[in-house]
Amino acid sequence: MIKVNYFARLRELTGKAEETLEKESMTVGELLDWAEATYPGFGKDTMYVAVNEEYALKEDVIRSGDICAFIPPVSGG
Amino acid sequence: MIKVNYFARLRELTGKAEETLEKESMTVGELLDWAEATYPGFGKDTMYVAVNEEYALKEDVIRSGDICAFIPPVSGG
Amino acid sequence: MKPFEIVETPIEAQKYTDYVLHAGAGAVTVFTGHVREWTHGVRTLYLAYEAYVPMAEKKLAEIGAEMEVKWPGVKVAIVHRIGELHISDIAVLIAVSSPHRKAAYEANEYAIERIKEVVPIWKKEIWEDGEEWIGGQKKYPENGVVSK
Amino acid sequence: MKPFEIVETPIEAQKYTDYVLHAGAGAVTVFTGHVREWTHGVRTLYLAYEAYVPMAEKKLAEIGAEMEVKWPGVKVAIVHRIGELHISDIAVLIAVSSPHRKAAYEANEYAIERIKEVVPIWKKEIWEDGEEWIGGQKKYPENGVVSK
Repeated sequence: MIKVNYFARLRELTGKAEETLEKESMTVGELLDWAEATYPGFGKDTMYVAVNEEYALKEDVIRSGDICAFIPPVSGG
Repeated sequence: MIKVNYFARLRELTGKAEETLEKESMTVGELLDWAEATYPGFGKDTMYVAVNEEYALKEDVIRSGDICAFIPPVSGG
Repeated sequence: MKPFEIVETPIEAQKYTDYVLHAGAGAVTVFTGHVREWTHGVRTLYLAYEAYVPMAEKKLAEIGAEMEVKWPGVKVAIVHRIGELHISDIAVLIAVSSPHRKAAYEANEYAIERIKEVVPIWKKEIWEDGEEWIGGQKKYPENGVVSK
Repeated sequence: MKPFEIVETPIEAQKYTDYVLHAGAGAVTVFTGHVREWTHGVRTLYLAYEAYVPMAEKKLAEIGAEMEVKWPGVKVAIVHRIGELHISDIAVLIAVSSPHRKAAYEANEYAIERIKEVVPIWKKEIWEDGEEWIGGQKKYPENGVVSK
């Protein structure tokens, strides 16, 4: 099981703050593709993915138990 | 009469915070020469003179009623 | 207080300034970012900030560590507020102490630039006639958000 | 408080920060210069600052006016303390608000550089084994201390 968090625009778009995917393993790229297909207007090209609170690359592998988050362009400060 | 103020090292050197010169008029350069001759170790070459709270040049003329101050190199901040 | 934290209540500058001050500090710079009423001719009613809190606090601490490497001797505290913020409220505060002033200025400015690059915090602007999450324009680099 | 002043009592940052803050300010920088315990391996016991007060306040106000010309939209307060100051006491505080952060940093740093050039304030360092008025090394320019 892979846990996924949504923030800001994505939380409003998906209507949820988090959900759990019944997967043993997938790449960051696959997670982005899944989100893009599942939520129209997701906008994966501007999106980053954090795995266990660290920025990940598209080829990085997510495993069951990992906590993921989609990170839209940040605007703190 | 020209009033002269001393600060910091000069206040300690001259032993006074101010004094009055019985002069009708003199240049800033003449005031510096007078101080150098009067107080051994005055060090006029590193000194500025303010006339009525504004930095003055050596050729500027000081007149009776003006308030002067010797300004050693500043070290605020 | 924690030296690197996300908070939901008003930010009080004094406690962060006190934290960075020590007998070897000759200079302290405090930057505060405030909610501004007008941006590009549009009037802001208020802002809503959201964060991925544990990761944001971790990234703030990493920025602090980067600063200590680049400017040896600096001591740093960074706090960002989330939730609903109104005009003039402090959104972010960066306090830096240093033996000498140059590093205190440079390190402080470095911190705000890095915050805007890597810390997972999002701002929504709410105007009289609409609202929008800010930050959508920027394209993320393909090679990752690398530590500097 | 006055926005440009010499004081003999401890400097409280908050009132100067409050003074420069307004609805159009998106960034505030506050610089504080503190008495440091060690300088070039010599331990400072305390400092004694002296000023030509009316001229110093006038020069601080002139620096503020220079800043408003160079960085339109900034609002400035500068205060310097005189008398006997001990380790970690604030000697000088510069508060700058600005619509945007770049100007707040730049204008603030400009202010401290100018203070060290033109404001008639003098510092005496008192150590365990002696004391000295600081600033004697610098040669004054022949053509006057010109406004920038």
